[in-house]
Amino acid sequence: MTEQTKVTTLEKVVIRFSGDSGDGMQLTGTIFSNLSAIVGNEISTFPDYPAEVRAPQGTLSGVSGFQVHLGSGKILTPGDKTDVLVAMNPAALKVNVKHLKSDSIVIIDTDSFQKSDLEKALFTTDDPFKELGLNSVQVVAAPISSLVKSGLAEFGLDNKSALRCKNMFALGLVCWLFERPLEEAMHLLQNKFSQKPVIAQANIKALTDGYNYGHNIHASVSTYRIEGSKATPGFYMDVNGNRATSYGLIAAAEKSGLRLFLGSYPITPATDILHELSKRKDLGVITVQAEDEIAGICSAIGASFAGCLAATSTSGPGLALKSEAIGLAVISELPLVIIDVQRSGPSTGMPTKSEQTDLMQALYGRNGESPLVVMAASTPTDCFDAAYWASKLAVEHMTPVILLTDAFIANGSSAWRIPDLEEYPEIKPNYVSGYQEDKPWKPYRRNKENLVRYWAIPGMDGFTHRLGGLEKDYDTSSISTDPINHQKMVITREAKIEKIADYIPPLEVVGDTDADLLIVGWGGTYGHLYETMEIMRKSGKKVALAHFRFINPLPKNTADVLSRYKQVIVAEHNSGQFAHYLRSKINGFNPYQFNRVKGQPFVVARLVEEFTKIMEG
Amino acid sequence: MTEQTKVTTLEKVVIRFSGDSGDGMQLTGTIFSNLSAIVGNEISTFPDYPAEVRAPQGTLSGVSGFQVHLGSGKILTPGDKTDVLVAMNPAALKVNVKHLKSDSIVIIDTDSFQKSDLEKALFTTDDPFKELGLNSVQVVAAPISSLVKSGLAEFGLDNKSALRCKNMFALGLVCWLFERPLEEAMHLLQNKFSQKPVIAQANIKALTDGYNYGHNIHASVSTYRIEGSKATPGFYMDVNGNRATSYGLIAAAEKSGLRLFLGSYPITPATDILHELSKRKDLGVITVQAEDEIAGICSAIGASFAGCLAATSTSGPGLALKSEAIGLAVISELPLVIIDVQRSGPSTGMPTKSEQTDLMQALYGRNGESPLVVMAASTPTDCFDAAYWASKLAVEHMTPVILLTDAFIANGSSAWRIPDLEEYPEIKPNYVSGYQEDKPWKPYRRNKENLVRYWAIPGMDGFTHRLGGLEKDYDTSSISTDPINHQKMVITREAKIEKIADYIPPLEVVGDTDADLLIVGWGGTYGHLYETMEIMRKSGKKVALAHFRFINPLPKNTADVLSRYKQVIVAEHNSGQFAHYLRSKINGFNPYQFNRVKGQPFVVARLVEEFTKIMEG
Amino acid sequence: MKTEEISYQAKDYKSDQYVRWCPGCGDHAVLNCLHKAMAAVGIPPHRTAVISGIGCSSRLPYYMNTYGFHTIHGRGAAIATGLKTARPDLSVWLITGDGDCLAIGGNHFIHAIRRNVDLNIVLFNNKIYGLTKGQYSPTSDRGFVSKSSPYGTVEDPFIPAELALGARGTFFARTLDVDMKNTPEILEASARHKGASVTEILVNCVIFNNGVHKQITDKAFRAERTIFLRHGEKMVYGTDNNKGIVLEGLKLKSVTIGEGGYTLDDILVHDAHCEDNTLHMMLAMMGGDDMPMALGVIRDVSAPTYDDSVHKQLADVQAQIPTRTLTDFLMNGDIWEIK
Amino acid sequence: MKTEEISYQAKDYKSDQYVRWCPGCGDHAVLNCLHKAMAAVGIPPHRTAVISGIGCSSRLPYYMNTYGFHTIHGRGAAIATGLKTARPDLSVWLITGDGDCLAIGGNHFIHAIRRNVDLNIVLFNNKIYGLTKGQYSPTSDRGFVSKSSPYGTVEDPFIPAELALGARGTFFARTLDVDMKNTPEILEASARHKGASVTEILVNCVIFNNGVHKQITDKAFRAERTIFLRHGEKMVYGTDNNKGIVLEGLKLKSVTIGEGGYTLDDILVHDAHCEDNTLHMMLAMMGGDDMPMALGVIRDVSAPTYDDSVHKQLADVQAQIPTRTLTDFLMNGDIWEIK
Ligand SMILES: Cc1ncc(C[n+]2csc(CCOP(=O)(O)OP(=O)(O)O)c2C)c(N)n1
Ligand SMILES: Cc1ncc(C[n+]2csc(CCOP(=O)(O)OP(=O)(O)O)c2C)c(N)n1
Ligand code: SF4
Ligand code: SF4
Ligand SMILES: [Mg+2]
Ligand SMILES: [Mg+2]
Repeated sequence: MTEQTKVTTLEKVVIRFSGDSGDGMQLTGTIFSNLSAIVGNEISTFPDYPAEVRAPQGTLSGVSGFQVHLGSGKILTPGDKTDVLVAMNPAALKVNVKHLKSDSIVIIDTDSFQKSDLEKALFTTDDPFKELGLNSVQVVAAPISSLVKSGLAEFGLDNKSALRCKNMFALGLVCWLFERPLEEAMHLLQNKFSQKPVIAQANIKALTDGYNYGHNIHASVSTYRIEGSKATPGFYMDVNGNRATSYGLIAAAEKSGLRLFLGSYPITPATDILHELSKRKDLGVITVQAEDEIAGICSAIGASFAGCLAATSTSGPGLALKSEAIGLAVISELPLVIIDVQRSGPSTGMPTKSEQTDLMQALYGRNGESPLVVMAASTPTDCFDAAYWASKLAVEHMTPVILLTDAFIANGSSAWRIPDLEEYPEIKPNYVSGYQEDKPWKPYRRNKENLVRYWAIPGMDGFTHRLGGLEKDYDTSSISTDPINHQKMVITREAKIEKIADYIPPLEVVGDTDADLLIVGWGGTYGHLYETMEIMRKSGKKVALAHFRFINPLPKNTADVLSRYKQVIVAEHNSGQFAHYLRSKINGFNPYQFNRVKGQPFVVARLVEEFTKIMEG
Repeated sequence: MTEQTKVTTLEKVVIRFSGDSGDGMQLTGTIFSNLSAIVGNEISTFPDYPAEVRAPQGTLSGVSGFQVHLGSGKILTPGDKTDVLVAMNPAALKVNVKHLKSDSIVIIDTDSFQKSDLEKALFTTDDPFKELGLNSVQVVAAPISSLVKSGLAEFGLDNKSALRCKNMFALGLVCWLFERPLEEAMHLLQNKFSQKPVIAQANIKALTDGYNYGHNIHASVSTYRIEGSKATPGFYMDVNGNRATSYGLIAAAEKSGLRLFLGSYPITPATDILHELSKRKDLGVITVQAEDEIAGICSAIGASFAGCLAATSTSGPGLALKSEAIGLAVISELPLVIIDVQRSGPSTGMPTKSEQTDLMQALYGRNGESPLVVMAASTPTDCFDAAYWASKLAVEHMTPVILLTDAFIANGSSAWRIPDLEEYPEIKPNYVSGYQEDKPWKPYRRNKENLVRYWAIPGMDGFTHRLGGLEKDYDTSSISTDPINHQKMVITREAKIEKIADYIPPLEVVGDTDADLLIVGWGGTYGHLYETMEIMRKSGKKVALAHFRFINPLPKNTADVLSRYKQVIVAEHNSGQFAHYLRSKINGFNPYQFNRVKGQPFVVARLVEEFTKIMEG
Repeated sequence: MKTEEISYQAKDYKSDQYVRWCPGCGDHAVLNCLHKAMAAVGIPPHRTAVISGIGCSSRLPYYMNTYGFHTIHGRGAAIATGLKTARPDLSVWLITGDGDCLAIGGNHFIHAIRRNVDLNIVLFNNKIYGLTKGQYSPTSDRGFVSKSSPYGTVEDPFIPAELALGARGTFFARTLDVDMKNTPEILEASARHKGASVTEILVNCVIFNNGVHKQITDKAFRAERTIFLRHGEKMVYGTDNNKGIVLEGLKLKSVTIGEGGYTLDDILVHDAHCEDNTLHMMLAMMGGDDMPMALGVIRDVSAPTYDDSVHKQLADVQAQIPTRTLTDFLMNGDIWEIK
Repeated sequence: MKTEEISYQAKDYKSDQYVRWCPGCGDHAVLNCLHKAMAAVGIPPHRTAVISGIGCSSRLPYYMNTYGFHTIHGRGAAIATGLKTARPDLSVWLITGDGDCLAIGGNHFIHAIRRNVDLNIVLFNNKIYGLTKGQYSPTSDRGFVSKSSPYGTVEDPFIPAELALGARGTFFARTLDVDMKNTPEILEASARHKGASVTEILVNCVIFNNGVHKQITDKAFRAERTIFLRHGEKMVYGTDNNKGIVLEGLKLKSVTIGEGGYTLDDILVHDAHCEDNTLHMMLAMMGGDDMPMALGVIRDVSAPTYDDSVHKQLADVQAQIPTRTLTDFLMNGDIWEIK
């Protein structure tokens, strides 16, 4: 009876924890992914919670989920479909049908699958599995609520508090299923509830009970073993994109010797950057929660003028509001990092869902000819490097930089190797102290090489000057309405940004060098596109991937690279904005477009199918 | 002595009135152009005033000019260079050197060309003409100030008031030069100063004195005769683009049976639309001068929801501020006309100068996929038709429409034949009363043909409903976060706009049907491009012009038309935004680009030269 | 507008949409009170428009069976201004939260008040950004710890009444989510006021700021810590109704009637209609340890409304100038004929 | 900041740019007063930053030999907030017009005041949009005819003092462009005030609103129609200095000393430092036919500034937590090692 039926060794597996908003699924998932990372798996996670703060209990709209993809190889996405689903109630089961593999394991709390529960989830029969057509899934049905209640009797908790530990019982079951040692989980729980030792103990008890329950029952399911991967040695942590972005900014501030200043206004899904940086007063970070997005960016522009590494974080509607002020940063040539965590639009749209629909806005959403740098981060952990690079370009080239991330990578997480900052490139602000041109200094006189003006900061004696939104004379830096000067300044501002192409890495292509198909992507779709490529290659196709971090300016070898392949597919979470941009930049470039605007990550299997169809004509 | 030396008959002539900001040059120019239009000439005018309200007197930055182009044939631009310059002071002379034809007539007030005047204009010698290298111009030097003072002695005006009539003396001189009858001018002055009869009389006296002075002196210049044109019979008035835009909106309101509502915030060069419509309370127009641009558009959105023909007017920086709210109008599918009178950017830029640099912003300056209609007006009088069309599309297709004009056509004027509104197409709001689809009405249920939703207006019983910025279900119109629904709504909103191509006229090409070169333009450059084409054709080249009014959606035959020509030049006042857009829309389209970003109108002679060079390889 | 024959009930203003606020959220109660108030005012649902910005509270229009518009964050006041100015015949409500109204929407709020647009503004003040899951708002107290102020805020809050009166407000009322008895009556008064009326409702955000108003709202303290003001009535309060407000110099003071020589005669009588707002401001600012917080209609004075004035001006001009069509107008201008 | 050895003169704050305001514009005088005030305060030009929005008045930074930033319309307060919060060591001035500050910039203005950011805000109130050539502004009187209100406006103006105090202002002063004697001293006081100080200057726009303030500024009436308030001094005014302000109930009244039984003893003494703003508000609102308009420093109370508090909090946290580098911080988190 205590023997397990079988053990299967897997390369990767997808687990989804799903329940009511109040069921603590986010915590459960986070602990499980941490446990897995600690034993050396690669992980990628994605939380999927309802738009409402608390949707009505037990209903479909109240379901909150957390998906973990783990494996011994490269794990780049949270996975299309789940091998294991924990469904704490019928609503969770129903909502996740579309995420289930046909033979997956479904763990349910039978105590929460009673008539009233089924009704709340709009089931009309009393067999939810049959009703949903789930014939081949393997169900592990445990009376979790009652087991937890009885198991915790000794703690003297009230009913509600006891039931709050249900999620840990479920976690215990899953830990058994994947042979995860409980010690680390206990440790994490002890830390989490360090202020409340009884609660900590109760949670640990439920966890252990769950584990033992799995161990003891005649479960006809196999357990799984996923070997640790051969990850680079080092210290690791679990990080989501918003936190990685915050850390990237802090790192850049440290390396440049500047104080980090964030001016921001809360907006989903960007707010966590403000939250994270507000906490980092120990590291000297100043955050201003402004009265609106305009004040958010404007306070940052003021801080940039003051000599800080200035940033502002927002999402699409907020970026729209910042448009006018971005133009001011462009013409006054001040460094500024603008982070847009893209979400589903237009207008308020679907605020908790992810999309890549702000690219055009980032490139062109301003009056006049006002060029700036546009970048995009590709994975949760890549947000660190992208934010670092964005800061570096802003400060060294005296320009605003828009960094695009999205809800998917901002909330998704992976294990992240804590970087050695020594290995990161230097960041050297273009201070006026380095001015060495022939003519005496004026605020808009430039470095001949890269056309960057010099940064004089209030307090520096001998460099008082006036900036402003009016056009300035190329030479004297005074206000000018001279037509020829204006043309020259327009061209110079553009050329300054174009020159940045000399300072960024070339576009890299991964996959088959003699590929028949080049997949082109940018931003948060990297993991899905990479996996797609790998699967297609395994099936014998010759495929490569070119994924863009730098969008304006484009890497210098872009046209070269893109023209090397017979077939090119540009795949995006929008109606074709990057494809459109590339077509306008590269004469004769005419790729296939793969566009989805659903507010959801790509599904790798669909991509493989569609791309294969295209390849096969 | 009273004989004139010679009379030359001309087809067209360019006259520029130029003086200090306080010299009344705008009034002088306007009266002269009206006089010319009344005798049947075609006219095109352009005011060119300083950015400062009152720049220091006599200085270069204080020069205010008004250029009039008149002729018996088609006059489409205010002209490149002047045949006649009135320079009321040395600064005016200096500033306008670049606008002078080598043999032009220059009328100066010698009393204002004294040493101190020359110094203020930064002349270093006492011969300004020599200093400027003006060797072949014909100078008519009159002591205008003293003649005016003595001529007005009888009126008992103070010195300052008397000297205010200088401009009328100059006008009199020009009227003599062009054989303009004075009666109409007198009439206009009497109207203008109807509250101040003494001033009216003094002005008329100065005017007559100037005329007689010209008549009496031994001026070695010829006078000119410009025959009236064969304009379509009808009633005419002088109108600038901003006024024509205002009238176009009023006309559309009348034809649609809607009340016109303008929500706006003052900004150069768009403010005159607010001014004009504020005056039209007799016609029932409501204007709200809002607290900012956001409130301007939002009040208009409120008025649109209320059932008005709602509009908002602004310039580039204001359009940037409106970005977020435009997205709301897109997703709630409410009719709205957004007028952007483009000016020179980025940021505050050169606020009184003209450019076409907001095209990309108009097309893409919003978060999410948020398509709308983008149009552009081509001449001052065309603003009427363009505003009418914009209103028609907005109301009939339930969509925001951005109408781009620019400082050049907004302030420039032409003679305009008062239209017969009977001849304009009907405007039929898509009221819910016309709902005839199968399913019961819901706010987002659509007309199957053109995908337009139906307009239910507060107060209508039986149609209460809720709109909003959140994504809605295609069918039920309730809030939805369903991925497939979102994709469907994104596609539907796009398709609705694309369908408008069925309702607009095809792209017209003028010029040679077998042209070797197609010039492509949009918006306010029409006159210059047309003249360029005509001059090139006269020189034996085969040239045609395709000028766009509808930019999104493009006319259905666009790709067809553009692919018919060997050489295509897209000419714009920006760094190539329309060319970029066309390239992204039309596979393989790869035109020449002619781009100038100087804040100034094109110079036809330059265009001819450059385009010819391109044609000749 | 002509009076309606039909009379309406609360349920007529209720939509069929599921109400998605958290169980226990104070907004539920306000929604019910609003349905009642609208029924009491009696303007039919189809002549009523409910506008909102973005926030938990701003979801309210979906729950109304009126015309409704859930717009964008902070801009409700501007949209409502356009709507009401275009259509003074409609009854226009503006639903807004402390973030929506006083952070991003601050400018439109004060301008709507200054212009005295005839809007019924209902300000749901839970001193937190609910929808974005718990950041401090412009009404959060100094030192308030939230997700975006982990070490406490370092700024003082706006007092909505103070700001509204500073913007020349003609109507200000305050009430509590839990006071379902008085809230409908107050909302009704706000609707009957011609001009911009601001009703601040202290609401509880059970998730992110639970109990923020409990010093006031708890049954145990409410009688002692609040005073309900009614025009024309003495300012008395307290469990035993034996406390009252007196004016001494330029200060208000709470006294016990019958103690320290104070009699009922010394107690101030509330005059909500007094043009001068000095006393209203003082009353609205009461609170803290020594003074009760004022509830009810604190100020309600009449002044020309913007929407009315706009239409009066239209009528005046039209009475002067007979032109009604564009063609007529143009033909009366500076024109000439070419034959 | 350490005190400077060098002392500065007005000319040290003057730039070499040609001043482009219209001849006769009131802004010229204010510019000169500002140069003087800065010299009196003595913070060197390179430690001074002058921020502005857009408008005629907002051109001012170009005329200063300090660090300067002519930004975008209405956003000066937000930009200055960022600047000062980042760098409390700088002396930061905000130059703004009635349109810039109270129309488009209204929200940033009230929030800067609420937060009490240590900015010296100089509000040039000419009751018109000058730069855009003559539209009414939020301070234009009801009925004002302008290019955008050809039949007169139908809205009441903001009173800047009322709005600033409604937003919890700690400093408010008022002066006249023509009062070149007192203006430097008032601007100096505004600079010495720690926190957001608002100085409203009534300026003349000679082109589009000529004489708008002449009922106050004309030498002939000034003594009778204005009262200059100085902390600690009696509120007396008048050509013969024989008029004064008394408080009767909740109303201020102008009396003639020696008439109607009023003696100098009855006249109020100005207390600009009184925490409670009731009397300040009443004083700031004086004007019209019966009462003189108050000039000078009306309110000047101390309260924690935002910029200071932000940096104090940084220091406090750093005193608690020793981590100073990102790596240290990360290594102290939830990490694990892979070998
Ligand atoms: C332009 C924009 N900025 C920010 C947001 C994010 N946002 C939504 S609601 C909200 C604050 C809501 O607070 P409040 O108005 O007090 O409403 P509550 O949820 O507390 O009822 C914010 C910041 C947004 N939707 N749009
Ligand atoms: C975003 C934006 N909107 C509008 C304008 C146009 N504009 C410039 S200054 C101004 C008003 C200026 O008024 P005020 O602040 O009172 O300054 P004044 O010129 O009277 O000194 C306006 C509306 C602008 N420059 N930018
Ligand atoms: S989060 Fe707070 S304000 Fe929002 S619905 Fe829940 S309880 Fe109400
Ligand atoms: S327009 Fe008015 S405010 Fe502007 S500079 Fe001239 S006088 Fe001064
Ligand atoms: Mg709130
Ligand atoms: Mg002004």
